[in-house]
Amino acid sequence: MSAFDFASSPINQSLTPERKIELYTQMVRIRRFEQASMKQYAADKMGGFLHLYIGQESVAVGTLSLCGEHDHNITAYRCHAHALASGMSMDECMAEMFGKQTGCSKGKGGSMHFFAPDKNFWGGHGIVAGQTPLGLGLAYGLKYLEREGCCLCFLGDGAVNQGAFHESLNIASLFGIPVVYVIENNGYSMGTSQERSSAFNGCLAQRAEAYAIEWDVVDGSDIYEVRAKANIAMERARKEHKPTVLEIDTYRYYGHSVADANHKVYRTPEDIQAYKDNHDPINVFRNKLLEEGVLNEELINKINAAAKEETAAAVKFAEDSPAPTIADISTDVYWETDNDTEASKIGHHFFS
Amino acid sequence: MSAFDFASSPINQSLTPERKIELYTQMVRIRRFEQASMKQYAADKMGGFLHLYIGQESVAVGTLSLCGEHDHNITAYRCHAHALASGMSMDECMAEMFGKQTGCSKGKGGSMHFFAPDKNFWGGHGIVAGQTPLGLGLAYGLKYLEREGCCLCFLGDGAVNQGAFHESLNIASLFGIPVVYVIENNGYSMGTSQERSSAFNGCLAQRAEAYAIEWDVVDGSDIYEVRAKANIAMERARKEHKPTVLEIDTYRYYGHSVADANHKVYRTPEDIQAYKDNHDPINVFRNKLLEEGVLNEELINKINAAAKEETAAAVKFAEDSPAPTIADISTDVYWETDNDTEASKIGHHFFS
Amino acid sequence: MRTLTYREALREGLDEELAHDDNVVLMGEEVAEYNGAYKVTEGLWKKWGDKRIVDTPISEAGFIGMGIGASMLGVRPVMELMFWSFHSVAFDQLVNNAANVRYMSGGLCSCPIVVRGPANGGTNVGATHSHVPEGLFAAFPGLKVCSPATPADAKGLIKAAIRDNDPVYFMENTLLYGMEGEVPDLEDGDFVIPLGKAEVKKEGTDISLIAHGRSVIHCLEAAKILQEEHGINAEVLDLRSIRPLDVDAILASVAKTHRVVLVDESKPFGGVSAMVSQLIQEHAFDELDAPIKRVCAIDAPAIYSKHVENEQLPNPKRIVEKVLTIV
Amino acid sequence: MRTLTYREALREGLDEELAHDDNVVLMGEEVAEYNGAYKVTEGLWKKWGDKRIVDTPISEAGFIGMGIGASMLGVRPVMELMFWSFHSVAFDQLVNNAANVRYMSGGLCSCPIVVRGPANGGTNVGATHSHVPEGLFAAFPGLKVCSPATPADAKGLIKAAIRDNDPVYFMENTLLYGMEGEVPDLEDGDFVIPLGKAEVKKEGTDISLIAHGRSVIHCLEAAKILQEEHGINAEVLDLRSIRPLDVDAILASVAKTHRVVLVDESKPFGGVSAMVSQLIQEHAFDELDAPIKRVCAIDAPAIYSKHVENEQLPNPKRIVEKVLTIV
Ligand SMILES: Cc1ncc(C[n+]2csc(CCOP(=O)(O)OP(=O)(O)O)c2C)c(N)n1
Ligand SMILES: Cc1ncc(C[n+]2csc(CCOP(=O)(O)OP(=O)(O)O)c2C)c(N)n1
Ligand SMILES: [Mg+2]
Ligand SMILES: [Mg+2]
Repeated sequence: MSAFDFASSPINQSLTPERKIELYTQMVRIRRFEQASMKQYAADKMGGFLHLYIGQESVAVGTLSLCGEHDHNITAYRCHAHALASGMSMDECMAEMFGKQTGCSKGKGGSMHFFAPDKNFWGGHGIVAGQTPLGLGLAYGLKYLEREGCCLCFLGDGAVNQGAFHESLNIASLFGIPVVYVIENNGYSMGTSQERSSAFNGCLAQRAEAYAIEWDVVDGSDIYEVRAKANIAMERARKEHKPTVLEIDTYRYYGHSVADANHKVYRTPEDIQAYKDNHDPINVFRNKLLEEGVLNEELINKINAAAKEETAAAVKFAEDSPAPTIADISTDVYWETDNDTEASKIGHHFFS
Repeated sequence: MSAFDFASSPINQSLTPERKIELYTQMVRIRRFEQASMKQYAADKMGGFLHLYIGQESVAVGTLSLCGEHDHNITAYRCHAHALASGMSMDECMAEMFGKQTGCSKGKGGSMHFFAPDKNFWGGHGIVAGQTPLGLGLAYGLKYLEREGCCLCFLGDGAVNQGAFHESLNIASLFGIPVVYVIENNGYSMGTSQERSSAFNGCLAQRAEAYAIEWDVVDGSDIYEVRAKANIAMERARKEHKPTVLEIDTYRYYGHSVADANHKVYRTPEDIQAYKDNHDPINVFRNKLLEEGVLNEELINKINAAAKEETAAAVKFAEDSPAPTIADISTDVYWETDNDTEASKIGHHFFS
Repeated sequence: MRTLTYREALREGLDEELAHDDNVVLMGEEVAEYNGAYKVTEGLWKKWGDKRIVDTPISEAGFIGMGIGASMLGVRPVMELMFWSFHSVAFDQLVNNAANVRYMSGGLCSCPIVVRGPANGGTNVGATHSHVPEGLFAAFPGLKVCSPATPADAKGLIKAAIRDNDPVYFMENTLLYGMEGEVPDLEDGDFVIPLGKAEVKKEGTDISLIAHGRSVIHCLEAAKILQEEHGINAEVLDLRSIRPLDVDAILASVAKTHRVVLVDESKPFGGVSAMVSQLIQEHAFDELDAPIKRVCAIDAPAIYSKHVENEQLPNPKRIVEKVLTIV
Repeated sequence: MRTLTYREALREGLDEELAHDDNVVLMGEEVAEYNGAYKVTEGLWKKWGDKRIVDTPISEAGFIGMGIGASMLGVRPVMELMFWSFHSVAFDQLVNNAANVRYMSGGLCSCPIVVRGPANGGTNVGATHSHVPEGLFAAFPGLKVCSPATPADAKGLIKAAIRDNDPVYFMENTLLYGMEGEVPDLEDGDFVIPLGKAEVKKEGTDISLIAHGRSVIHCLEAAKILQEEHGINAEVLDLRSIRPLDVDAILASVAKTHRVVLVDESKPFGGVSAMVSQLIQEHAFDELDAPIKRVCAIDAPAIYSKHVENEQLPNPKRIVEKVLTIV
């Protein structure tokens, strides 16, 4: 628990009770969505990987709750929460995992590749840290196009050891780019603990320091703290065109992906339970809101029930949606051919 | 000039007058060799690039003077000094630049790719920072093979912004690898000043800190300081299997390569002259040795004359050596085919 | 002979080479304590310990480059890429340092490294995780590439790869790891299959199906259908090794059948099959009774949806259809 | 018509597109204050200033990825790789993010980026600096690749590349930068050459020499020798664009001459020429009177020595010799 009460920071003080309930509801929706996904995965409704975010909800919801119309975000393969918190519907997300035409990416991307550029959400990326230069570029674009806004770029604690991230940090600082890198430190990259994957002094965010970038460490179980510290970073980006690296400590309850059979080997079930009992971000926030009198049991049950209903509807939507056809394999490769432009008619774009 | 007199550090105290003269001689030889190269390049005796080290001699000579039989080194394309200081002959180096069969790499590598594994010198590498994981690997190999020694891995101030270097730093610290990274900071990467290429706080070496790696900054014009500080790092590597990042401030007098027509544009001729006048590593050391009574004018002239003679002989050797044949193009691709092994006789290794 | 899975056979090969040479070290993400993302290295860390089986951070350029450097000094690293698809972040180390260091040093350095891992589509993991880069790497002189289709080949070739003194890029297949097949008994001695030797996996007279990796399995299924339903006797030639390449075996098969379908999981622009096609038409021009045809992936990034991914890839049905266009 | 160098023509094309669209931004190492390592961008920084012409650190993965991200938002970055050879350190951004982001997002993102720079051997800079990756990148669906051989093509194609809404990898040649050629006058209007259109650079009847980039120049020289010394009337087809590829023009030339030599600076395993060979033999099997032959680089990493590097590469002599084997 943080010594300082971040509920009192202005950005949290400014929250109406309705908005607080909204944040709580978001986290619950995300969790229910993922619990349903897990079930559907087990029922063989999806292929590939399923990386669950359960336990980390306050990070995506807290940071993205601060985004205005000019703020953008991008993340790695553990992207369901960012998608939903960016305003995507459960239907299009679930259908994507089912590999259906109605999925947000028409069944072409899957669980790791949700996208909604119209909601300023740029994916969903499978190569560890591959999104970090893209986030830099989105923020560079905002500055270039003279729009006031910033880009939140999420990455894992294991991802900090990819070179592309460091190249991005240097450029972000040198060029004055309004990007906020959020390291979601859940302690593990697959089965490897932070200690076994990263050399560090105190924390990972400190890697920012030698690039003259501001950094901070955040207790991710408290959504108020997440919002308070992210707000400072985002304002710095928007107003001063300066990047920040935030390291948000959090935890995932399940395996690296649902296929990770080892996740109770490299961590003990007791560790996981202890985290759930004491630091679960949904419980922590619920208790605060109960204390604050914003929530009550009835409301909590209603929110829960609504989320479950929405999730069930999404599963049905996904189930009932049509699968892509063989012809669909060949679209969305080139903008020019998709748009049937003059250019697309010259020369062979495709081979066999 | 450093406040502290590094001549008095034990590693320098232990130098005999003969050894000091040797170090001085090395620097003079390297400079004469490169001056001759420049002339031969202008006379169209070589192809490609020619990156001169003139002005930086104390770095290679100072650090490599500390190497014992188990210490290895590797560098980038600005590699002539490291090659000569590792004990390679002027003949094989000059012939390499002439693209001749007698070159150290048989005319296959050129100016950027001198190699002498038998002298623990592993090149000569053209891709910026591409050698930094290799240096890590050589040092890893030393530890794996249980040899006491370390690897010096040189890179430029511009090279610190390649991701591979950061990946290497993390692994070096995490695995306890006896590698010493030496950033030869000559202030520029091609025409870009350090300020325009790197975001930093104080210095570049500080990037080591967040990886829990020791670092230091060195005045490169004083070979005593180079030796004193490099010795600490190398002992740390050898004895404790711990990496270090050293940033050695230095200067190059000529362009990035001889083809760099702009080098008096991005730096003023006055700047260059001021450096030559006050910080030239050969002059600085010569003056110290004169003061110490180790050198005298006669000896200086003799050393100079010998270096020039050796250089001239190398040019003649290179000139007189045979060029590779067309058949030579196809050797040194595979160890197995070069050694005509059983394996090399199975299947086609080459195509046309 | 025993029956092992492809995974077990690989593991046995690795284990034997760890025993055979103290300088062999296995490295990669999750290969040690986690037992490997796909369990190829299961049990090896427990058996061989921290020195020989090494977990790395997610820094492919860093650790593969480290392996290359160590190999120059005499260590024999066997590096796992969790997916071969992650070659993209280590490309410079893979195609410049490993491939060129011998050449640029005039033969003074050598680089006895193996990089291995799964390289395939078909597991619904999307475009970035489904690259099949055999042709990509075989294009670089200095590199060797192989791609076994059966448990026995997996074992025999991994052992040859580790003993080879040049960089060998060893491409496995997640969809084959569980496949069973006969593998020679240990009593029968050291089982090594040389690089550069193709194998006729099924004799035939009417058409040559030439492939490598999982496509060989598809070809065998297609050959069965062709025989049973169309009376066509197809020969199936498994390249096994892409570079060195057994050009003689390819030409011999063509000389026998005079018709060829190449099957290649690669995208159709380029790939191993374009090169094999070029070799056949150049060196067996007069033997060909019909144009060489190919079955490749449908030309788009790998689709995620499990409802259609198998249709994007070569499969027995597509192979049979293609054969029927030229016989 | 005026005479411009290839370098000047490129620069004029860049300059026009900077004027044509405020979202066009040029980026790369030394492109601004230094005026470009090969002076392609000379004067543009002075004219357009810091916002439009941007020097970057030596961080190809970082800045190319940045360009890709910015392009998704509507910026139109034209990124210089000082050498295309440095693609190796940015490979993931180039082949995963740029090539796949449209597909993986089901068409929601697009990536109108141009990456340009010299991609050639022949300048004695050794193996790591002499890659010719046209075929490498054309293999990835989602990418476009072109490679102009003349000043006019350089100007016309760079303008088309910048206006294209897909990622275009534009491969120039250091040895052509100084070459002069006619370029349409400014008064004659906007000069854009569409991607995907090959050009017959010399009509002929006896054999088709098919090439791109500097190899086209070699083919023209070879054609002259063939005519003068051997009475052979060769046609020279310049592909110009590799993907999209003008397959119709290739087949039309083959239908006319019935004999083909493909010239490709690439290493022989794969390359553009292996693909063109495959296309010809598949679609013009009955037109061929002789096997398709290729002239590629001699199969080894690029040698440094200026005494032999030109022999390693395709050159008019090697082309003539190859032609004589099949006519
Ligand atoms: C370049 C690359 N290497 C390896 C992988 C395989 N991989 C996917 S996720 C992962 C672990 C990442 O851990 P972390 O960054 O901490 O993120 P988390 O999964 O904890 O959210 C690995 C090794 C990959 N996708 N890309
Ligand atoms: C990956 C890569 N990008 C770009 C280049 C071109 N290049 C060669 S040297 C150089 C400047 C390097 O500067 P620095 O690291 O400071 O070393 P210095 O030349 O000063 O010794 C550049 C941009 C390259 N060789 N490799
Ligand atoms: Mg993690
Ligand atoms: Mg420098």
